[in-house]
Amino acid sequence: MNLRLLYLARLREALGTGSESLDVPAEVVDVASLLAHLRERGGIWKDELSSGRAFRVAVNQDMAREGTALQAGDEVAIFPPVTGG
Amino acid sequence: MNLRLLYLARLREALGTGSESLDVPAEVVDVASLLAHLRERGGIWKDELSSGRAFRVAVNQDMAREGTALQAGDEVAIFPPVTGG
Amino acid sequence: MLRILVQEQDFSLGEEVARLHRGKPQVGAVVAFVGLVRDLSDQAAVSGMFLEHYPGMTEKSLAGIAREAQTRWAILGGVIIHRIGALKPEDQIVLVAVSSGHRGDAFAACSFIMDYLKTQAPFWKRESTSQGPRWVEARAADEEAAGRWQEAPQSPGGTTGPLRHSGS
Amino acid sequence: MLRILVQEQDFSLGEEVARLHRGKPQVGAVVAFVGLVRDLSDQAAVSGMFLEHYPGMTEKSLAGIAREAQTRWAILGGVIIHRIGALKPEDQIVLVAVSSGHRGDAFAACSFIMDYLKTQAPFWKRESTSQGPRWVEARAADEEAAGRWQEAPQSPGGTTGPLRHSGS
Repeated sequence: MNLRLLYLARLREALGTGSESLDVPAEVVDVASLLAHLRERGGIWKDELSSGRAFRVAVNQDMAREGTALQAGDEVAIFPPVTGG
Repeated sequence: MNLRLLYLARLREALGTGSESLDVPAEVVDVASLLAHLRERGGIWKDELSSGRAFRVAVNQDMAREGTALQAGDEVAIFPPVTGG
Repeated sequence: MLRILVQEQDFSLGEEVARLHRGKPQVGAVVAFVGLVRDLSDQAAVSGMFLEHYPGMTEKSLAGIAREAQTRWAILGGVIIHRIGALKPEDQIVLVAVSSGHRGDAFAACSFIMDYLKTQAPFWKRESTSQGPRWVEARAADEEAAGRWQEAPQSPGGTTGPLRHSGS
Repeated sequence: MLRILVQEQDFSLGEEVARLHRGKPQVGAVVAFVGLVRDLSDQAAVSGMFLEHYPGMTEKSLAGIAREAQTRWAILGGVIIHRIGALKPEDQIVLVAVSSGHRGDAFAACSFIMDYLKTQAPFWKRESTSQGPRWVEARAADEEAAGRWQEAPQSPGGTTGPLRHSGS
């Protein structure tokens, strides 16, 4: 299935990209498996998206958890903990 | 000794007076004994200043307790619980 | 030192809060409370009210409340304005605003000042209602709200400060 | 429904708060929070900052926070304004104001909204400092502040609401 991925703030700069359209393999069914898939890219992707790093994921503009299911066409945003206010 | 007494808000209306200069007998040494002395006037004084009624006492513009000592020349204000804000 | 005013005239929230942070780049947070005259009180329609106070004690009492807040929280500035005299529904009654580096101190101090003002500052409201004039009665909820600060872990002092009076 | 704005331009605290109580005699209390850019952050001088956000999610997130506050407290009205783009020290960043019949609901709701906004709304600050540009890091204290509302007795819901996200 195809997902629209967004990278925001410090993560956009670290990963060197703000967005991409990605066809993911069948084993990507939720946020956790998407993150595992992205970490397979190695390098900065493996570092920034490792479980020890602080980041947040939103699916279709709602805060998500590792178990949040993904469907074709979803917008998945990955970003650092927020610092507004 | 001589005290200046003030009655405020609803208590001023109930007691029918806003202030008085009062020479008190020797047994009046603190707020509790002053209140006992005023209750001896009977009638509305006994009613309004009975221990079951809600009122507050300030001595020289500071909130006081029953045991707060009194000295000649003190300003003693008696008033209902406050309702500002 | 907090700015303290007891006055008949109205106040401007915008101007008072701007005064707390204009030219003060160390201020990161301002919390402000505005109290207003409502048109309904204990099921009775209110057409107006008169705010009486105890002139000799009012500023002294508010200054004591402000001083206590300053000992408890890291406050950079603040203002307390309480109106007296004749007021009508929708009129502003009281403003408490506190500035600080971070929001936690500002929220706590502003809320603390209001709770203590409600139980310690010598103001009394007399309402003109559809059932005639009447003195507003103190609410037990206000005593409870003020009481909770005595158990607050932020409190550096004991439980019998000069601001607390348990009745005569 | 609370008024929610995400905008580059500045706002007027006085006008926004007046809008909450003008012509509304049932309002007895307004609590307002204003957040400002400080000139010092983690020991570094700050000359300015840029506020980035996630356009698709920002209003949705703020609306969710406002809705949650409305289910928990008796709110009569409110406003959330968050600025984006380039800001400098002393500039206003955020306004949260809540009106209610009594002060307890207004204080709690305003404080709750700020705590959740700080941890849930997709804004990020990038500061220009004397040590170069840097992204502001999230503070553990903000997570803790938001977490305390889950144990609050006022909470009608469970502990796993949609607003809380414990990390990925």
